[in-house]
Amino acid sequence: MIPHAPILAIVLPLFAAFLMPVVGILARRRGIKRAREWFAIAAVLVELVIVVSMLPVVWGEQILVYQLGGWQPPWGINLAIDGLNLFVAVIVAGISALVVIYSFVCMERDTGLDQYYTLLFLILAGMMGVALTGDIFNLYVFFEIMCISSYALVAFRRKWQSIEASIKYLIVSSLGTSFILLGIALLYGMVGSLNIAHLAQKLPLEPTSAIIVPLALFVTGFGIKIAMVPLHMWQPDAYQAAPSAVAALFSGATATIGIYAMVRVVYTLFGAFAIGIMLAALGLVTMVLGALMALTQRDLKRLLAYSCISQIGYVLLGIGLGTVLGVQGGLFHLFNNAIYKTMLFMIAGAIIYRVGTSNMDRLGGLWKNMPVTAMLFGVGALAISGVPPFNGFASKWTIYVAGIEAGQPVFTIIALIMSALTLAYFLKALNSIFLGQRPTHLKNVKETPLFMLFPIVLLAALCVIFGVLPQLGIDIVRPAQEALMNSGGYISAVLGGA
Amino acid sequence: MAGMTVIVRTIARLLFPFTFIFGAYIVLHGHLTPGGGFPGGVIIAASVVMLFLAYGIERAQKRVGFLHAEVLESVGGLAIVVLGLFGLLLGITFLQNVFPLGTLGQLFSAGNLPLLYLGVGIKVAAGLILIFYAMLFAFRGGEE
Amino acid sequence: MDFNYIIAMLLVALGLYCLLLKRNLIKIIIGLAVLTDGIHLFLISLGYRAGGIAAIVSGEMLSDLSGFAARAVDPIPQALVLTSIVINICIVAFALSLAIYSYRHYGTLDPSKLRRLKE
Amino acid sequence: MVSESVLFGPGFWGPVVATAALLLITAVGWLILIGGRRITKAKPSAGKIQTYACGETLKAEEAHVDSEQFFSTISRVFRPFYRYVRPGHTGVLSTYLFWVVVGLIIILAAIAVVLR
Repeated sequence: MIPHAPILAIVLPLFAAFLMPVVGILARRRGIKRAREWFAIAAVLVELVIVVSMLPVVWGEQILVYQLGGWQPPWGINLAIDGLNLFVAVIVAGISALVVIYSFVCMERDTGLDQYYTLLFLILAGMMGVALTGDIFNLYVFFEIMCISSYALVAFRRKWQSIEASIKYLIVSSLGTSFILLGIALLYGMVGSLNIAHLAQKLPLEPTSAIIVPLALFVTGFGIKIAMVPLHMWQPDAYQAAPSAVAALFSGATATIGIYAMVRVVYTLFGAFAIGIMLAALGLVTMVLGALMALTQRDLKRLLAYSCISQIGYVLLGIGLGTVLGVQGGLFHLFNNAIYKTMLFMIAGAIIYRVGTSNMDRLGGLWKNMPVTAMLFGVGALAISGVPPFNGFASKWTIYVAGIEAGQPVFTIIALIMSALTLAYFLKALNSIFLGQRPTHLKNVKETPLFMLFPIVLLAALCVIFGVLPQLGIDIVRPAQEALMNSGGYISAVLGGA
Repeated sequence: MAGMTVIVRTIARLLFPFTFIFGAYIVLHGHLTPGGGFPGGVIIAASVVMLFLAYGIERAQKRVGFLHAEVLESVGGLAIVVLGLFGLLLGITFLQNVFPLGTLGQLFSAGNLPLLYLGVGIKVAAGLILIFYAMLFAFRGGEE
Repeated sequence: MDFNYIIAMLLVALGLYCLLLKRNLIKIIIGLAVLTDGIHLFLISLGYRAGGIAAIVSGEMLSDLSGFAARAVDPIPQALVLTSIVINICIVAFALSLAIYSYRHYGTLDPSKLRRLKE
Repeated sequence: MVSESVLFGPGFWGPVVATAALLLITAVGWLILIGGRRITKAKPSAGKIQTYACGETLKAEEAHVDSEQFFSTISRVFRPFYRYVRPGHTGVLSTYLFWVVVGLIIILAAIAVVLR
């Protein structure tokens, strides 16, 4: 492990964010082209190396506790990293690295890229902070950093779509974060501590009626971020209007962070494994609504956004079941969802880059022009619908089996039907975009640029690898699942191991 | 914006040094009295914005341009992060104090805390000026 | 009497009312600010102690630290509120600039007119 | 990694075996396709490639399925959903906020019921 890796993982993106305008100005003075892009790629790769370097330690059944300023918990702020934190951090760092590489070409026609990369690194710093911190107020602050940067990124192009989506997203999400703040205030008034482990220790083991209100406030606040029904309505607008690279980052990384924060607070902090059944039911509703709404969309990015809602429903269902298999399946599905949803948004971005629209009524027959992209889209569509031999099958199957084992066969049946609907709307998208007759104005569309294709191919390869070798994915997920189910270990590691 | 009348300009010009120094005082005494980087930075930004309003944006832009504010904001942020990394390199943890502590109640005391507040003050002042500029551009920026 | 808790909850309720029922973006943003301020008041009230002193150690306090700890108000909520105020300033500033932009694009501040993305 | 079969509940699923089988079947299908083309030569003409529209000539732009009505049969199965839930997605900000508050109340009630 790199020494001081936990704090470096948060500080490095911040450093890069503040350095970015300076780099941009210097590059313009000296006339160096694309300096900030290369700088961004270098920074994000270093970040990935830092995060990955923590893997061997944490997988060796250890919990890293890093005390800021040398103060011991519960007085000082600390970073506590167990399997779940690191699992999420690795997803976030990996997806961000691919998105930065993708932005190299995807965003080249935009102006004001200094601000774009600054915001991208701020959002990365916020996500890393949420993923690694062990302090509930710190979590809130980093969550807000992430949210504010994401509002700005949605509005980045300043067209009417972006402004409308961004202001809706801002107001809804700010209401959610103020709920979280209120929840933190209630908890502080009740217990008088802000450390997650300390709070978990001091809260009653059997949940009492006093904690219902803060628990509901937290679930609602984080539920807005992951677009749980009925708090999902901002999401299609935001994903449709955001630049494709940003939408890829949101669907892959930010949604993962939302799930992590919710699970951490509900399971570790409150120890409320009992409300898992509520999360599963909400996940079921989320899944059904997302799939049915996606079925009738005209815009590819809006369809993908609803599909994102639907997939988050699967994750909630798996995690909410609360059994070992269910949590494994849910987290594995979270991992897979980050892979193929990012990939599909990147393909949508490639189509917009070459054609200029993502309205499916104006597209058609593009496989003659972009055969590789069409094939990759097919891989993504099959993976997300849970068709073997791709990774979606393994995680969805785990969730189905977990549903039956937990004594909820109805959940499994509905999830199966929704999986079929997923395939249906992706076939529609495939048919409308790549098959059929090609309108004459699309005759001269070229294949996606190679540099843009590289992250997509990498993600597609991951789809196949985790589909053919699902045991590998389960092995990756297992430390996270064990960490999530073993909140006592977390508490004693943070409070006792100092 | 063309600027305001002579009365406003004169008073703004007379008031500016006092406001600015008051803000700087709050920033520098952040470790001794209530206040600190954020309120001080807001006061400094307010003094500059007052000049903007009195003299009109064109003249103000020559003094504190958009670019200046942007660079200053980055420098403030970098100062905070670099101070933290300093603690990481020389001390034990992030933001660990590495400077002499001094005596309690003196201006030059409390290790790296005043420097930290200075960084925060610069960042906040520049950031608020940037926000002011951004809103101004939103108002006047014509058709894209 | 704990008037400050009642007033904090009233402010939250007022903010929610503004958010839900006002038909003007600027008023909605004001509602958001009022709601957050209600939460801030709530947080500050948690750390308040009647007749307490500010939690700043000055020269003469050093000799009597335990007495200081017994009399000072809880500083943590104040730190939290300061952080939250800074965050809230960012949100409100950003929301107002977005409102300016949306007025330029749509010619209205009515949120029910901002629905072109739907179609 | 060795082709380790995974036991998911009752039953057997060997991912590597299944993938190999899928690839094999794809290859066989492709061979049949190629063989079929060998035996009967395709004779494409403009009339055969055109989408049939009762004798009318369609331009390529017009021969596109409307993506909203693409699955009208499935939408008919879920008719109550499309009649009652879909119009709820109005795109109006106040509706979003209303649903956030309603969601909070629902979650509050659900947690209260579950924890009792």
